[in-house]
Amino acid sequence: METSSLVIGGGVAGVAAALALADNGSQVYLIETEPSIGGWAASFCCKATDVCTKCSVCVVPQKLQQVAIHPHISILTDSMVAGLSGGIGNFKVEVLQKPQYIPPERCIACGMCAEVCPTEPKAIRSPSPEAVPYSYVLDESRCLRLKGETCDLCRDICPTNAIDFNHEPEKKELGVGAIIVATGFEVFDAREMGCLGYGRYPNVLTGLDLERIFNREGYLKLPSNGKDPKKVAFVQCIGSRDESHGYCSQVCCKYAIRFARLIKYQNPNAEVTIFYIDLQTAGKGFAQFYEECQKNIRFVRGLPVEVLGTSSGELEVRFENISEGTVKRETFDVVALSVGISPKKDSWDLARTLGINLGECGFFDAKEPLNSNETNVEGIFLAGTCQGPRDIPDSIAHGMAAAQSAMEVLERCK
Amino acid sequence: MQIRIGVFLCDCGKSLSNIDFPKVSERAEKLQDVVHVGLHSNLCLKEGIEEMLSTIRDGAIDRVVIAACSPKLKEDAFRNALEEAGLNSNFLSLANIREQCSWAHEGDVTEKALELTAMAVERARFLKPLVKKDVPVNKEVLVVGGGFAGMKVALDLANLGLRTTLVERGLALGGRLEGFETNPAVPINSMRKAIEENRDIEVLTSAELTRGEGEVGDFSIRIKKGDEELSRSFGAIIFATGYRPEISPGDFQLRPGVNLISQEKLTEILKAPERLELRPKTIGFVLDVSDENCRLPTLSALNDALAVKERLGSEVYVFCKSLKVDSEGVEEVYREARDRGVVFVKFEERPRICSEDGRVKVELNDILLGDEITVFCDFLVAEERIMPSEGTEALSSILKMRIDSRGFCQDENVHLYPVSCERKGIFCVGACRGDLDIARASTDVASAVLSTYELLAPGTAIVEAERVKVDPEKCRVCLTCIRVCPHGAIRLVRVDTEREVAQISDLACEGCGICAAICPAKAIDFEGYGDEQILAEVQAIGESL
Amino acid sequence: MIRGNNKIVAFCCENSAYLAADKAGRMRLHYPDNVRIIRVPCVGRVDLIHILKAFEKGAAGVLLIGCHEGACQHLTGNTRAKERAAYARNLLKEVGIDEARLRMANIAPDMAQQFVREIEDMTEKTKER
Amino acid sequence: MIIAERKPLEEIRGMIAGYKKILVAGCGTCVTICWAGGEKEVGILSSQLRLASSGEGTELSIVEACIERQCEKEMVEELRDKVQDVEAIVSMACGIGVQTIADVFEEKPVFPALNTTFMGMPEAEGVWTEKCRSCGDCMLYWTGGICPVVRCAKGLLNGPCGGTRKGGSCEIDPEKDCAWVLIYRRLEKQGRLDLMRKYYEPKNYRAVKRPGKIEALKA
Repeated sequence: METSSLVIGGGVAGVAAALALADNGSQVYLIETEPSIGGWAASFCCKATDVCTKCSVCVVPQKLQQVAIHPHISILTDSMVAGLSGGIGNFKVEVLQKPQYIPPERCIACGMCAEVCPTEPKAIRSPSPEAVPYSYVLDESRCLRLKGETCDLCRDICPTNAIDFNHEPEKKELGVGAIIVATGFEVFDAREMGCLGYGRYPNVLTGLDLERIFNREGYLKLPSNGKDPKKVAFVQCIGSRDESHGYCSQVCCKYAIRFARLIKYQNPNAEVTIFYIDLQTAGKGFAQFYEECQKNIRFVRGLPVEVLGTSSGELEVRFENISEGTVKRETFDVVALSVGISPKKDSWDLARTLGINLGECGFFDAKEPLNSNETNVEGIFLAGTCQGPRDIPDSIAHGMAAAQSAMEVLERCK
Repeated sequence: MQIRIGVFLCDCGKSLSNIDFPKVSERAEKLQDVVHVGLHSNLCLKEGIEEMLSTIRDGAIDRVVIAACSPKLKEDAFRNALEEAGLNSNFLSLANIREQCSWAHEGDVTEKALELTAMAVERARFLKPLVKKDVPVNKEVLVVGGGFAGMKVALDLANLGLRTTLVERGLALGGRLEGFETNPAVPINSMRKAIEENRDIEVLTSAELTRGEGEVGDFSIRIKKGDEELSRSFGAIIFATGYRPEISPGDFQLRPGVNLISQEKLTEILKAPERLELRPKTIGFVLDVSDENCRLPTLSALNDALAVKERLGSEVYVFCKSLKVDSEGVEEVYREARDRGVVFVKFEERPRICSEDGRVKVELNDILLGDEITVFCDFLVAEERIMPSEGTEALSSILKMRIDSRGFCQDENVHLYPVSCERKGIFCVGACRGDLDIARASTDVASAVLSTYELLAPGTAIVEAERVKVDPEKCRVCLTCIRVCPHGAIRLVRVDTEREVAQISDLACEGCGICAAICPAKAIDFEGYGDEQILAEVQAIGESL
Repeated sequence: MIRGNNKIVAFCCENSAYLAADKAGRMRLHYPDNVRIIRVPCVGRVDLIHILKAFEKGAAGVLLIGCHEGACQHLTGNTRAKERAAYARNLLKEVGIDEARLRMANIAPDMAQQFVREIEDMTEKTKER
Repeated sequence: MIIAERKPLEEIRGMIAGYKKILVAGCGTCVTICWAGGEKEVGILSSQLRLASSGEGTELSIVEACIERQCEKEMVEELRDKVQDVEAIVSMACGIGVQTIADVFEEKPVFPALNTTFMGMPEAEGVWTEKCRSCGDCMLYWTGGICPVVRCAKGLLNGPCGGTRKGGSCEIDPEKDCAWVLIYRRLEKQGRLDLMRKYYEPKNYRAVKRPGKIEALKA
């Protein structure tokens, strides 16, 4: 019987689960399809004004670092589950890892390879500042050498001789007692709602764009001309609570209100409006925060139906103000679409490999509502947003809860 | 004894070109107590560490200074390496010459790199060894509150082999959920039975906590049960004290009674509808009046609305401002309710509610219609505000833990979420920490159970002994540190049978150093961040070398 | 006479500001190189004497940088530091040192830009000395 | 416990003007506990003095020390070696400590760095309030353990002045509770309200001959 465990997905929930298991003495394999762990939350931004607004983003880097140095956790990046056999207490998992041309354990992130890379854009990418592991990544599709040309510039300059073009995809078989699925979510693609102009107008942004802008730049400037925003609109429930998404994404109202507050804090003269259906303001301390926000943020019940660019570069928003029973047009200079949490498109593949069920909305199905970690397969558990929408603290809690279920299995196996 | 400091410079694969390493190396050799300066290119790799280790051994080096990348990356690996070389892992001082020097500035930064190295060297001269030691922890767990969450904690812990004492203030286990229309359904009865049969769970009903002392691994608790007062020791405490529903009369111009009923009362009616004299034609639910903590009431109102439709066949209205659908499955229930004919009426301004001809008259501006409407209901089910359980404040002051601005357990701080509180070994689960639905409460329970298990199951915990330490000779017993420690890790302890002085629990201490900064007698030393170590760094700044 | 060394001493909480500084480096956001970062486990660890000694050594400015209020892992560390900074400013005023040379700032781990701005700001303010 | 607070820096600098080498001596008992003159405060004052004099370009070297109690001659003796090297002493003790040092080291000028303010107790973190005026004629047994001499702004012995504000605060300082309201409530709790009717003679402030002196029996 195996006492080690497998966590699929290195987002917040997966990381929380891996840490909890490893701290309890289990040897954990944490596999991640991307070159670095952290998932979406690692690229999010702190939304504090002069005080913390409890977005929980700052708890992520610490957890990632703990995972990175934990003696009981092996991180396999660029990897995916290719097959499964065996059963509870004795799973055999086949893991496929993309070629590690630059193995993270050999890369010291000096960056000399990227400097000499002759392609444009570079075939070697520097890691994002919060990447764990912090190592350079080779893009197969751009690398001259991998395209068959002769170029050894990066390999020759690498001071640790880390780069090896002969790396092949690697198949690994892991024996584990329990499996935690924490593959996370996909952000709803706002292009699907063409009438709102995302992708067409530079100043129509999504919540995710805002996260990245604030994370990188620290301040919001108009993407079109770099000026301070004067009139900002947030549109809620983009990709939530509609025909094809029969659920509330749970995070958008909160992040929108926090962003609204942050923009107002940085630009006291900016006018900020939030368009909504039902505002979700439950949660520890949030009601008071919302009350504060009502003082200088306008809340309008009713969702815009159309966003059009004006000749002066502003955005005309047509919306119905339900509370007033009127249809209006108003111009804004930024429209932020509060995109929601969607199930991963490739969930089906993993579901088939592992033999677990998908629910109606496309998230993995929990066996019983009171234990949303359990799947129809014994020994395989769900953590985080792959099971349904959750914010960061709820994802961490769910990850720990999955770890607890897995721990029970491992204890029985002992 | 002479200190022998070894300085290891890493140029990160010769990539840090704005630092003149030979110059740094040459000048670092002149620093006090430095006996070796080595220039490396890959200290973070295995071979780099090997190289360093042999130098440490050959040169009889006893303090190691590494000037390289951010300590956040390799500090742990370096500490392990030190141990491998037979040195105490605390004999390490790092200078961040990559992220915070070479990469952060344009132009030549040799001077800064040198100064950062000198700061680390100065600090290294004051390092003292830290000894790891095992401290025993008590494996018994105290669970406060015998509702769903408390019962589940006890059962799950017992499953993992930890013994618990379950203290419930009421006469029996079960809490608030008993008999409620819940979705998902909670098997309270079978849980109760399982607890009765479990020999690892001791149940104390009609019992309350009266005193609590000590820290994680060793809490001493007094429990009053009837006239008896029991003294017990526990390694960890889990709060599952639930919530208190409150109908705020100010929200309605009605007196609770015939027409304005609580959800509890509705549950009773739904259980035995045949007892009703008259089938109510119309039942209304009013929600979201208080604008906060509305998840639980929304969930139960939706479930109740469906049950009313099914069992009484009445017309059902739900009056609300913003329906709180941000919990799992609520949107589905909401849709189902609408499909079954439950009418949702949304308002911006509070409905006006009064009695008329023995019925409840609800007048409000329906924002969808954009018009005033009047609905007569036979019953109006009031929104219950979710409030902290009675005695939460008293309980938290017994255990010296903070409550949040609304009076719930657990302070509002993201680092505590989901279930921790600022004191190690105390956890808060379920509705005692806010407006949590059953699914969230159940997740809470699992995370608290695992954290407790991790803490207590081994029976001992490894700590770095006396990392933060009160010098008993210098302690003036002013109690300042005890009052300011955010983690409740300091208490008075009798030394040499005579004098009481402050002592820091190695296990409960989280290493913030707040006590060391505030001690008026400078009696607290914080190894690694001690006064002399911080001041040594300050002293090295601006020294021309 | 204490020789001015024109340095800015930044006491940085290792859970937030220190990470922001690392991130600034990784993003190659170049800022003035006269800053000397001293890592502390919580900005509440910084004592008055640490601040005063930095000025005795001739520092041009001292920064205490911690987490935002309400986000301190030790709950009160940053608010204590804020009060302490205010008190220290009084002590500095007494000895004729411009109070603006000591400041408390709140920075989250991802706020590299704001970190750089703090450093630039302090450098600018202390230039005219 | 004796409560003190530090004098403004300027006053202290005025006292030591002209001296080039001084000793700053802290006391490890009462004034440490009230954050006025312990080891930490010695460091702060010394640092401030150095900063101030270097700012002016004057020379000043400081020896720092902190002993257990400055009110004991034997303990003050510990400072002798350090005192020999300095021209003047700044004492960060209460008035008693300052005088003890002055007595022991008669040849050196001693300057007080603190104002000794009252006898009191910590009310909250960093807050101390006066609780006793050492009148030498304690009447706490009649007043429910609350001293009207100190805690009534007017020092009234026979009930409130009549100016008590709504809510029970003092007419002179609305931040403070009326001592007699406190006494009433305390006695009420104890079922001893009859004591409120007791008449107190005008207080004999000469119960202790000043300066006070007590000669305990030498057992």
